[in-house]
Amino acid sequence: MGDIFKVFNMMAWFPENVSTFGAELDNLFGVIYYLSVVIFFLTFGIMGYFLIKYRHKEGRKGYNYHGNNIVELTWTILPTILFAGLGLYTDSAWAETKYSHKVPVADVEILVLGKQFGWYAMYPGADGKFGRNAYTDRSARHLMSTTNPFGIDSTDEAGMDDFVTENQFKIPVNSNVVVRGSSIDVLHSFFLPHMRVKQDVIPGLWMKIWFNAFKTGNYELACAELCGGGHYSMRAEYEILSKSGYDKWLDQKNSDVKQLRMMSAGTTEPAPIVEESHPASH
Amino acid sequence: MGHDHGNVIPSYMKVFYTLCTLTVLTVVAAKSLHFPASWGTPGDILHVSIGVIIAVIKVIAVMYIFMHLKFDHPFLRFLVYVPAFLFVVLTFALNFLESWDYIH
Amino acid sequence: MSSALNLSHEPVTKIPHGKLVMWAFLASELMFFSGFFGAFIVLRNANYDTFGQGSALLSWPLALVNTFILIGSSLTMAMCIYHLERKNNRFFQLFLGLTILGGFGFLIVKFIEYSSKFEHGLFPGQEHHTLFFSFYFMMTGFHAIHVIAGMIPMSFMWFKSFTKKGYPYPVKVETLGLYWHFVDLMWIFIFPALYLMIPYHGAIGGH
Amino acid sequence: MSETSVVTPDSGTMDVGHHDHHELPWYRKYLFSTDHKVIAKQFMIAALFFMFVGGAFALFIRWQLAYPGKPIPVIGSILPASWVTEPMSGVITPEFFTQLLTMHGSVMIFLVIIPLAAGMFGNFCIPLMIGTDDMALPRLNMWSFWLVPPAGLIMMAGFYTETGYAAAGWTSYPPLSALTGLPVFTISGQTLWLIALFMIGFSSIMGAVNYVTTIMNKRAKGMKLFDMPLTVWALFITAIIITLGTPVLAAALTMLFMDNFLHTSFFLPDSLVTSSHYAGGGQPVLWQHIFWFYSHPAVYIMILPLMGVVSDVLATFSRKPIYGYKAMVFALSGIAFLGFIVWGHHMFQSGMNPLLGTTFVLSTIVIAVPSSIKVFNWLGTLWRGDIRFTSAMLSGLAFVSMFIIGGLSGVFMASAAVDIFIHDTYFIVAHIHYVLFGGSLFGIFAGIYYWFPKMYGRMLNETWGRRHLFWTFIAFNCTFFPMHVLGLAGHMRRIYDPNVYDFLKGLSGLNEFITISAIVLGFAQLILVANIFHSLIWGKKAGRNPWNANTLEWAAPEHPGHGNFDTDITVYRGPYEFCVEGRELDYWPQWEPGESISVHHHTIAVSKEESENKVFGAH
Ligand code: HEA
Ligand code: HEA
Ligand code: CUA
Ligand SMILES: [Cu+2]
Repeated sequence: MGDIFKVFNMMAWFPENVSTFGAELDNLFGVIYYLSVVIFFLTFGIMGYFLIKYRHKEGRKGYNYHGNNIVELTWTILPTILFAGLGLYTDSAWAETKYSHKVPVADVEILVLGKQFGWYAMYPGADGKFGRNAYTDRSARHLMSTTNPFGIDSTDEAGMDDFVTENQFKIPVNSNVVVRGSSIDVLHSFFLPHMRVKQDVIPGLWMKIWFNAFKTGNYELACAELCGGGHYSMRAEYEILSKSGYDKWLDQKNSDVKQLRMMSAGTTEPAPIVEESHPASH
Repeated sequence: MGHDHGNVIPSYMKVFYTLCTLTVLTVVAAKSLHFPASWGTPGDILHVSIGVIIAVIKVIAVMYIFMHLKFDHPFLRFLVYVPAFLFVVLTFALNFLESWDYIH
Repeated sequence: MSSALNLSHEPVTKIPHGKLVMWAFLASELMFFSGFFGAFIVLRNANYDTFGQGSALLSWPLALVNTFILIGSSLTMAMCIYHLERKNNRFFQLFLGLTILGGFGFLIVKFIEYSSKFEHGLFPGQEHHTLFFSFYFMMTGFHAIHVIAGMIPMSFMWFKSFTKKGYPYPVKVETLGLYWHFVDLMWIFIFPALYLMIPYHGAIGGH
Repeated sequence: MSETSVVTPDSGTMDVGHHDHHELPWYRKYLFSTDHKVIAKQFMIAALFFMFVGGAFALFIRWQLAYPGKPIPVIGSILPASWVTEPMSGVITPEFFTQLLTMHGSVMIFLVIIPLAAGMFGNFCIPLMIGTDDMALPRLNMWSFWLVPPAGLIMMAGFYTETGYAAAGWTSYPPLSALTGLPVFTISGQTLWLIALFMIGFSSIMGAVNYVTTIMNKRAKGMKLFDMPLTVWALFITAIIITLGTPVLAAALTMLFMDNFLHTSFFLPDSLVTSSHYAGGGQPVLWQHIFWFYSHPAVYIMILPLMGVVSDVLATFSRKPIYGYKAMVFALSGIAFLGFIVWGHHMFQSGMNPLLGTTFVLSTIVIAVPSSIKVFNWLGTLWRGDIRFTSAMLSGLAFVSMFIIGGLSGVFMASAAVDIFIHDTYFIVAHIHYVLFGGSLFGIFAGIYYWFPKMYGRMLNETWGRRHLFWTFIAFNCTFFPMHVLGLAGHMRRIYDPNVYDFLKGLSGLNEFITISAIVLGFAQLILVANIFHSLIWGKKAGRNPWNANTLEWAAPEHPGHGNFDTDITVYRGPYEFCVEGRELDYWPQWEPGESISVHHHTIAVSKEESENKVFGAH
């Protein structure tokens, strides 16, 4: 029985929130939800009352009345104010999460690419700077290929330490993570349910996405835009680490990259994919 | 028919001459007015607006005289103004499309 | 039966049914081309240089000739309606004939234009196209289809006008005339949009 | 078409019109008829057929979501090999799943709801309700129907192509819909989808320009625009939306067709890594703008006619004038106008300029206002009525209540910030079905129950009607209400197997419940079908005006023939004069002579002299 009522307790169904602005978005949902509940009971109540009270009975006659302009005006203006207020009220959250000039200074910057069907993430490596690639330089776009999705120019020194992970990434807790997202084929949507983040990624453009997690743990990244038969399996994992854990992981990666570079010295290869997982392999 | 406005041939000819003149004018304007490349987008907008304004004048002439919009039922004007407005809305919004935020 | 009833009265707006349908249809056509123009404007601004290059490859003098042909045929169309309403069948035939001729002239010039583009390997789509030529062929192509679609009933009316009764339906000609003016009207936009309004500053790039 | 069966054997005497016409050959009478009523029935039958097809697709989808990896019962083993993972396994492939949901959406929207809402009601109601003999251009009208079945077949023919049906969703976002991976000039399911939609769009436009002209030009003597029933108003405004919106879709379809078939790149940017032979330069988001510029108005194309129908039904069965007739008309126009400037609310997360997002939030939220006006006026119509719970009325009430729920969920999404989480989740799917099934389809049921007597001269069985509505209403809510919850839990739409994700693991029970309800919902519709066929043959004969309604269609013979009316029609008053003071009957048809005055929003029947004195001033 309790389960049935749980269906109507909408707010209980949200996945856990780990994002700093997530609670605000959930609250906005709650505001509209409770407003809707009120309207629902109001309208349904009135309707039910009328239906019972004015149901056909011997001798009853309808009331010939064509309506009243003042009443009409009231129920035009009141909802207008209510709705417009609602729109403006929710707009600040929208601006905060999406307007590009509101994106905070990045503690961690990652490039993310969607592909059919998986995700790449690229980190700037030890120097904290990306080398020349399709993101930093538009003209490097022609370097993009299936083996070099980010279009990394392997002759650029700054890019030597950049590294790529596939279907997973890691971020530190309590830091502003700024993701630049794009795609190499069709539209995908970068959806972090627990982070209340969703943004379509479009081939040819680099979307600015940001979030800040306040809790460590393992979470999932999904694709929310139909992108072909494998759309459902376009899953990735991300781990939110403590600051020190993250630094440790980063150091580990950097030395891995160095090693890989040494081994393949001389050949001009794009950044190696140092870590991959196939959480959705089937 | 129904609405006979006497001899309309002179006004038809007037429209015809106007159209011819304006056509020549567009070509001359487009070919001679080269705003320096350094003007960038504003120069382009200026250039295009000249063409658009001339085209709109031509279209109004055709619609109102050749197509008798001037003399006909107001509903027909509704059928012209509304699409024209929607066209403006559509292109205006579309031009926000390539959001400068995301170009890189 | 309905002749005995008052159901089939004269149109309330006094506009004949066919003509009102045509106007509504033209409103619709206007939105159809709006879709193309909207897309064109956006993609032109995003690909300013390649559009400029493409436009520079077009032959604006030929298009200018076509503009005059269309304006002329619009005029003759208006004239032929005028004369049909006054039952001057001779003049009606003359001006309608001229209008049809204009349509043919337009298509011939278009044919010359297209074949020179094909010779240079400019097609819509496939490996070597540029977006500009996709637009060029799509917009002028749809326009040309409209021209052809207008010429078919026009020719029919023209031939009919040589029968004993002449062509007895001025309203139909007027309705077709609306359509024909609309075709002219679209060209008024297409001509500057494709041929003139994309100055090519060479490699410097306008933006 | 099975039209042959519908002419009731002994309605001949009532078919006044027939005798004065040449006897037409059967194919002119039933197949290529130019009679608007026959065309309306053709639309109905074709659309209800496609509703089965679309419903079947939906049940496939539901099975897969509730029991991923389990073979489909009964028909699983006979499915074509290209649909299933292994021959005879009965488990559908992910690729086929995307084709299913695409075809489900496309069929339901373009081959069911639009043909029913605009095609069927437009054709049936307009000439009858404005008191004229037929459409302005009957032949054009005929063609507007005859483009639809071939279009449906072309869409379905996708099955025979290499890639199967179109598979990019009913919204067909490029690049997915443009990159077929096939060489140029190869037909794929997507190509056929584009062609079919172009044809349907053209058919809509042909119908719409005809409606506009008919309503402007052919109203019965004495009928002013503000004497038209709301159904006609709604259809008029819908026709204008179609006229101005659909061609924009046609332009977009043309461009996508070229991308798909000729490999141009209107919607394909540079450096698509997996398909480098495209020249690029295009913009994927451009398609979304143009598509939604049509498709948002299109959702109102799908609901406005039904709002009109329900207004008429509510007024008739409450035996009351509609509350705020003019406000209703202005609300309809307001929705239509605003509908053209809110399309961006489908694109909040699409990468469109977020500033544009803010403006679209405001316009979208404003569009809820005219909808609210309509809802309140419907409630006002019930107030102090004399309410008869016929099947038509029950469907109408279901429409109002389900539209409220669907509309309220729209308000959530209208707020861009809230939409971040629920976009592309089942919350949207719930919204779609509350407005389209709970709204449009219940409105269509209302119209069918209401006008069936005029269409076929016989009454539908009320008991079975009630049973149908009861089961539909219950099963509908059990199917679609829990989808809100799925959405909140983050369940993405268009996914083949939710169990891939850990955060969706707990939802399989809900998914199962939804599927079972959906099956019940599907079977409940068979009651309607049975009722229709039963009533066609054994139904009670309907008189001319079985509901004691006011509008002009009820002046026509009980099964009107070609030409519709057997008497002169002159309109004396508005369509909703119920329970007028000073009259014996509780209704006062528009065509019945008589004088009245209006005092303080009431109508009072008076004698001629009194009305000429106009003591209180007429309205
Ligand atoms: C008949 C069809 C129909 C109708 C009428 C509507 C009506 C509305 N729709 Fe809906 N919509 C669809 C069909 C429809 N929609 C479809 C098919 C999609 C999905 C497309 C896809 O992606 O596949 C969609 C998607 C969709 C989205 C995109 C979501 C997303 O993808 O992220 C949005 C966002 O704003 C939206 C909003 C609205 C709003 C605000 C209304 C408003 O018009 C609703 C107004 C009604 C009310 C508000 C309720 C009644 C009012 C009251 C009871 C008054 C009292 C209230 C107060 C005083 C507050 N719709
Ligand atoms: C009017 C439109 C309409 C209708 C009626 C329905 C009806 C149903 N839809 Fe619909 N649905 C859409 C429009 C509609 N849908 C759209 C636009 C989408 C989005 C597509 C996309 O993502 O691209 C969608 C998507 C969609 C999804 C999401 C798919 C996904 O994203 O993965 C699901 C999943 O459960 C679903 C289920 C159902 C079910 C169970 C029904 C049931 O109600 C069906 C039950 C009905 C039947 C089984 C047949 C009933 C009919 C008859 C029996 C005929 C009666 C005959 C006579 C009266 C003669 N639909
Ligand atoms: Cu990528 Cu869905
Ligand atoms: Cu919408």
